[in-house]
Amino acid sequence: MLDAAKTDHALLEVNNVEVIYNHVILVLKGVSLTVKKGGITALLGGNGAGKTTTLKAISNLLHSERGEVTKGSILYKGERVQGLDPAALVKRGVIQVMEGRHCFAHLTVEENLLTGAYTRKDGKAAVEADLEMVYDYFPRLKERRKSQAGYTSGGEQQMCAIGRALMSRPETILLDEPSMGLAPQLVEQIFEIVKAVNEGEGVSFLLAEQNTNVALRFAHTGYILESGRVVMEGSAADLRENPDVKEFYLGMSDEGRKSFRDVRSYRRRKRWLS
Amino acid sequence: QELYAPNLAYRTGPFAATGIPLMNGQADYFAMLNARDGGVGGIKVNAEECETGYSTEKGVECYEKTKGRSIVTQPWSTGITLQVLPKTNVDEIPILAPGYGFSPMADGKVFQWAFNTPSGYWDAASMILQYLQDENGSLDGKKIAFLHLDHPYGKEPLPLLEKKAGELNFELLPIPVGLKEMQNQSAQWLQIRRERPDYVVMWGWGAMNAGAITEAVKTKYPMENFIGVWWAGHDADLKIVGADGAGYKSISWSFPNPEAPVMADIQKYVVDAGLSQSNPEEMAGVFYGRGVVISAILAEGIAAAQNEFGVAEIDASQLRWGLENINMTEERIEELGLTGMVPPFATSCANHTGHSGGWMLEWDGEQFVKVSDHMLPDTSDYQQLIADKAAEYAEANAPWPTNEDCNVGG
Amino acid sequence: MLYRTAGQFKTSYKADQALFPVRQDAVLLIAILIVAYVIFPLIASEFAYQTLLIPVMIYALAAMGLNILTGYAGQLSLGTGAFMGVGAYACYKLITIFPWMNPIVAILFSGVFSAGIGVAFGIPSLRIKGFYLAIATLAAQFFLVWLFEKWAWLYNYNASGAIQVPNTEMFGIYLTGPLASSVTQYYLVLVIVSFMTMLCINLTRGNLGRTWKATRDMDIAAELIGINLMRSKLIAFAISSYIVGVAGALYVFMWKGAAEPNLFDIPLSFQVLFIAIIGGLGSILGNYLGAILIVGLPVVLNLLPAALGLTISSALVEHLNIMIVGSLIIFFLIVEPHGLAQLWRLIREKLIIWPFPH
Amino acid sequence: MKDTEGYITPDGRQIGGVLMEMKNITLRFGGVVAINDISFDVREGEIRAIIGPNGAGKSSMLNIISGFYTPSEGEVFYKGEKRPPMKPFEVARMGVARTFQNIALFEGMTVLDNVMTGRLTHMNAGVLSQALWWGKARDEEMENREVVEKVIDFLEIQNIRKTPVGRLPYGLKKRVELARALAAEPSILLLDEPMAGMNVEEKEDMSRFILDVNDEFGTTIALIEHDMGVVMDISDRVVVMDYGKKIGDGTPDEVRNNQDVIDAYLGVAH
Amino acid sequence: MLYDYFIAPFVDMFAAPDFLMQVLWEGLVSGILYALIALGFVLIFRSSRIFNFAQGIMVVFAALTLVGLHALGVPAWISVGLTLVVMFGLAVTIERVVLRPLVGQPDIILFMATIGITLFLIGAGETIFGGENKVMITEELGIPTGDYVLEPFGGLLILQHLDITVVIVATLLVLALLAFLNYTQMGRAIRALGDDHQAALSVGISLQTIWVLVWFIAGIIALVTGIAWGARAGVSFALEVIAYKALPVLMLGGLESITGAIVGGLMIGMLEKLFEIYWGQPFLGGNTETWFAFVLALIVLLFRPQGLFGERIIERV
Ligand SMILES: Nc1ncnc2c1ncn2[C@@H]1O[C@H](COP(=O)(O)OP(=O)(O)OP(=O)(O)O)[C@@H](O)[C@H]1O
Ligand SMILES: Nc1ncnc2c1ncn2[C@@H]1O[C@H](COP(=O)(O)OP(=O)(O)OP(=O)(O)O)[C@@H](O)[C@H]1O
Ligand SMILES: [Mg+2]
Ligand SMILES: [Mg+2]
Repeated sequence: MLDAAKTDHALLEVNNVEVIYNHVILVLKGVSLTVKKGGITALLGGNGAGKTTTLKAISNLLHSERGEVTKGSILYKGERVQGLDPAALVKRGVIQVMEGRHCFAHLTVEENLLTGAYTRKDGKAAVEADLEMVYDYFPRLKERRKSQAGYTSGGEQQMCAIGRALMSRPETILLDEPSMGLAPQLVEQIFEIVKAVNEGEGVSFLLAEQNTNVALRFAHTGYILESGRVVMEGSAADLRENPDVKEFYLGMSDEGRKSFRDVRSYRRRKRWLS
Repeated sequence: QELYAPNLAYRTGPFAATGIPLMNGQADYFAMLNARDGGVGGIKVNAEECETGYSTEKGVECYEKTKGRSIVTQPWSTGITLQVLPKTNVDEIPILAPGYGFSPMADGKVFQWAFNTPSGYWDAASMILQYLQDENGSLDGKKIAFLHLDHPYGKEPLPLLEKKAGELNFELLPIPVGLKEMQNQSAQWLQIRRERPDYVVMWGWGAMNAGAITEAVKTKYPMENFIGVWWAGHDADLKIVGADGAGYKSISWSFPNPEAPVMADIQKYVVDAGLSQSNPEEMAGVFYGRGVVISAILAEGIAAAQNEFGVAEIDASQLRWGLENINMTEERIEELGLTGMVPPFATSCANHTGHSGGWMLEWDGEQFVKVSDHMLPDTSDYQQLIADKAAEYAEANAPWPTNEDCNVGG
Repeated sequence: MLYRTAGQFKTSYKADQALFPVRQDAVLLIAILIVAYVIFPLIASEFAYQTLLIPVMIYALAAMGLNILTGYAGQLSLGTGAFMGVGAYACYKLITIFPWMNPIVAILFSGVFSAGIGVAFGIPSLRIKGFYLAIATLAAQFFLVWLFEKWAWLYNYNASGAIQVPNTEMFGIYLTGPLASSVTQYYLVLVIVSFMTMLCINLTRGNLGRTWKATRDMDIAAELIGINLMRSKLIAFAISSYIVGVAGALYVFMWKGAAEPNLFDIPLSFQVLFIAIIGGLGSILGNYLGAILIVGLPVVLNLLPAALGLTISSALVEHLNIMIVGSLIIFFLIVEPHGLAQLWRLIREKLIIWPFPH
Repeated sequence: MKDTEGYITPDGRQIGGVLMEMKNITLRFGGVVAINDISFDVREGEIRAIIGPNGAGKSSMLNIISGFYTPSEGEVFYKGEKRPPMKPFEVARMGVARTFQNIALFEGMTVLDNVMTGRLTHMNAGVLSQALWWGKARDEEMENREVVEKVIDFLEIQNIRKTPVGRLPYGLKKRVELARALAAEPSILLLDEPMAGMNVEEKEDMSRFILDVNDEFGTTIALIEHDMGVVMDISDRVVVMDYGKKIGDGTPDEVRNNQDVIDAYLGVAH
Repeated sequence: MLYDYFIAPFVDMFAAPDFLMQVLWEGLVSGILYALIALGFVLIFRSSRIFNFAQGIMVVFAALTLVGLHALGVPAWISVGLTLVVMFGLAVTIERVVLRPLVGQPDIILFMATIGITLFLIGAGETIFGGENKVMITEELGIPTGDYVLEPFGGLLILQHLDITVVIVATLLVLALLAFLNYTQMGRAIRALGDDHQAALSVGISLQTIWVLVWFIAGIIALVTGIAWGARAGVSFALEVIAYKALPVLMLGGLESITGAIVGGLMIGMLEKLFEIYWGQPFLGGNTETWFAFVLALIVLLFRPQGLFGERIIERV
């Protein structure tokens, strides 16, 4: 477990971004954050806080959902990347794993993985090698390589989506809720993979997670988002120790973890001072 | 001050190919009159076009839009004609549908406001049968395929053909071509090949004609046994097959005569003035010439009315009188400079068609030439049919006003 | 401010489910009804009746029928034209076979025939979905138009092969046929269309409406929560075809006066589909907005050159028209893929929060 | 084979007899055996969890219960009777309601309408009455609206009542889905990963709802969930599946300590 | 009675085998021509789930451009080249103006947009080229125009050189497309795009490039189709209606399948001809070709809802 980012060099900067859906629904109300090179940055927050929207704003995928960035700027390596074609962003090394899997249902698992290598120009052999690497990470995928992705289980699809992103040899991965729907063992395993890729290959991560517990264990820095605003930021270690975070995101009060059966008669009351 | 004689033209849509030369001929004739004589009887004719694209819906819209001021409506499609026919009774505007429309319109007593001068489809069918009879002596035992557009227009001559088939003892084989199959008639021509008819008579329009002619060439059907109605005699359709089409015939009540004085005037007052949308090749064709003739008939009706009523600015009902009293004698045709372009005919209150008769034209590989003298239809064959169908129509649309003042035959 | 909803509290579910829970909407509707029932008949010209008012109503009704099927129940249909044809031919046969029959009754009854045929062609929808289903409706489209052409009994063996609306009267006033006046026909259409609109609004906001929308949005889930898909789809086909059939009968009897088979061919289906989509799928209001746009646009475009004093040949005007209509369709789809109705909803939302932007 | 004796949970609730029994269920897709000869039962009033690694066949099992898949072999007993082959909607009408792993809400409708669809099985006014908004249809609409409003209150989604569900964030959608299922007043409620994509606070809320439903309405619940904290805390009995086979069945404590389960799924003991 | 309907037609077939062969050959050729139009549809559908109604008008547009350029005095083959440039321009424009702003919209909206494109192209085409029927420059392009007259079973069988050429060209085109889709990276990307465009975007597949490419290929196919049809019946806007024929072909074969387009085209071409000749004309008043294909497709779909070769519709919860 790392406690500090490897470098202080800012790779991705999001400055005061505002996003509006459908011309009327204001979702992000000025979000700023920084992803450091070689670091794992966690983006935490409850349902509807705007995590997914933030990631999509960065990767320019808002367009087809009738959302648009109306204010602020997004810089990657010091360059403005707003308005770029998502494909252009992938060429620059930023790839997103979307929430809710989004596998190509009619392609086989293997074909899905291969599409990840679409922008790569380094030859078949390298791609084959990476394919093996992904299969090493996710042996279950190897078993199901010939099945159409649409017929695999939820968890298998999640693995497939992450594997597909890895296939593009990115510099930065935007991971949206990687742990959703995965068995606990696998959650652990996926974060181990994130860590391995981060340390071994120097890939930076921005990950949106609900599973705060794991996320803060693996991340270097974290941001907490509440209804479209960043309400807290800091190193993962600091956040972990913060009493509010402990209470609301880790589900721990002073006496340790509460049983889900006991919370029935007890409701946490939010009291962010933002 | 002008006479508003709008034309519900179709220069667009699937039938544009045939519409354009006709419309050009029509427009150019009036442009010529306006330039040369200052119109008809000293008053300019405004022959504005309203585009229908051959669609009935648009046609009706055009009718509604123009009917306020117009002295005539030229619907230019059987569909539109049928649609506006009852309305003209109420609005009292004459329909001029030269060579098309509903054949019983000949009965001026019932169809007071409709004119299919100078010839109707039953005239065409009658002349074609006569021609074939003359060629063979008798049609007894012959087989005639009737290739037609599967549309009210295509079915128009069927009642007469069926009647004649019984009388002359030939076998009639109707072969419909769907509107969507116009360009793809191999099934129909396979049927023709199987049935081996002695003649193929065609009631085609638009892209159907070109399709049929190419298909006939492909299946090696003898062209000289292939005869079309006047709407299936467009030069451009035959040019696709060129010399292979030689022998193909088309009955027609009009003929292009580049030497006719009227053509020289058009050249001088319209083409040279840059007012024409046409081109020399098109102007030499059958359809352009027919357009000219149609406008000339309308102008004749206007002139007749002006003479009768002694006013230049006639109204719609006066024009109706004019159209009922056209007398296109040989002399008048010469006078108008239409030499050889239209046969003589006369209309009357009871006879809204005129039954001008026409010529059999034949494609010689490069152009249409006349291969017959002036033929006349045997109207006695279908006088009764006309009366019956007209009465039937009036009954179905009761109350339908009729013009009891007309004397049949008068 | 104009559209302030604040302060309009509902104290019962009944009030909350009233037709127009927001007061301004009700006021607007009443204004529109007054215009339609009183003002238009006072000022409209014959041309306005024939090219705008009557067709807008009839097309809106046809689009509403289609919208029930496609917009609410999610079953794409490209056969509207043919179903309108069934309504028109049924009405023609009813009136010619039973000349004593009241034309209004005949018109309303003719929808039953198209409903029956609609259900028959709807049966494949139980297995076939999406664009593939379009084939079933296209089969209906082409087969029925062919039948109108071939089955001479349908047009009473007319030489012309077309049907001609006879003159019929009620209380001494001509309702159909060339002798009927436009005002009469306008009122008839208006009353029938308003009534049907009310039925449609009720159906779509009630239980059946929810069933349809569920079927449309996710049919598997719908079935898993207890919706009988077969019933839901077939009812949608029946009701939709009924409305479309009535629209078809009105189309011929109250407007066209005569019809040949290819009048009901695929361009008519597309026209109605355009109206439904540009207006907004899954919206009742949209049908009217779409009809006004799609019917009105060419009329306006046609009048435009003359109004501007330009002399453009009519063919060119027509070409430009087609191009402009095509471009505008694309334009509207881009501006608001959910149609004019959605655009109106957005404007309304903006008005509600006005003067604040969000 | 109806057994009526139940048992009493540690927190003192009386669990009734067998409500639903799966007997030797096998499910194949072409060559893939998704479920291999599994039997288990669900008792009246209990909260039954199904857990297992990804691809174990949990969702497929739920799909069999709700009639979406027909088992290749084996039978389903409901209320002691063998269930004949049925269409999913017929199963739903027998009182089985469910939520979905990949949210399956009706995106084009508002929250209220979505929840109202849950009441469909309870409404039967005729088309005419609906078209005229008169008589039975209108009364029915009001009555059911009241039931739905209760559910909405219960799940605390009043403020989004009129929002189209397409605009809601993931977590809230899950809650709306639960509302839709509850509105049907089912006798058995199937939940497929109801807490995926939620943070602790929201999971707590969700747990509360599930427990309350179970308590207040006595609804039997079968749920699939990957969060072991939740599963172990709220469920009465747990079935563990692994690649189509059943490897454990018992109370949370028994399962937690079952070596097979630890190896296949839990990794470390919780 | 029953004999007439069910036995006599077959007796007819065997009585005149040469005629039967001619019927089948004509069916085969029109089938191939339908399939050519369907191919354009399939390609676009595969890459974007857009049901491209404009394919029919693109055929007309391409043919008119070719003939129009030649009429201006441009040599035949250079006209072909220039026409391809025009089709490329069209593809770029459509992508820019129509598709890009409509990314991610429901299928039916995109379908409507292609009808919008159709209208626009009809208007533009008629303004530029006029509505007259034009003669395809068949000879100038060096396409053979004669025929072979064979005499099988002592009968007569006429095979047009033109038709034979069309069959060969279409076959080559199909093989090339199949190879492109199944064996290239781009082909996989096209299929991925059809499944989930958001995900495709997220892995760096450029919608813009692929769409332009695909629409351009559809344009090339349109040109080939236009030449083939134009050589048979002249070039005019009436050609547009044959696009409707491609719809049942697509449905029957499966919307995503190249093979399906071909098999569907041939099946429909031959069966509709057989039906029309042996049943339609004798018993049903003829002209059954207007609906036969649709009804056939419908029947097949009842058994295979995704068409013969279409992708299985994945239904999961
Ligand atoms: N297409 C859309 N149209 C309108 N509103 C939207 C749209 N997508 C998202 N929103 C709104 O934006 C807000 C933020 O959503 P977002 O998906 O970014 O949240 P999130 O933090 O990722 O939540 P979750 O943890 O549930 O995934 C939500 O309130 C949602 O209702
Ligand atoms: N319709 C189907 N066709 C083919 N294979 C299927 C189908 N449905 C499920 N499967 C396969 O059956 C297996 C079990 O799937 P299921 O969805 O039940 O898993 P699960 O236990 O719910 O997993 P997860 O926790 O990841 O959701 C998987 O391997 C899946 O690929
Ligand atoms: Mg999210
Ligand atoms: Mg699952």
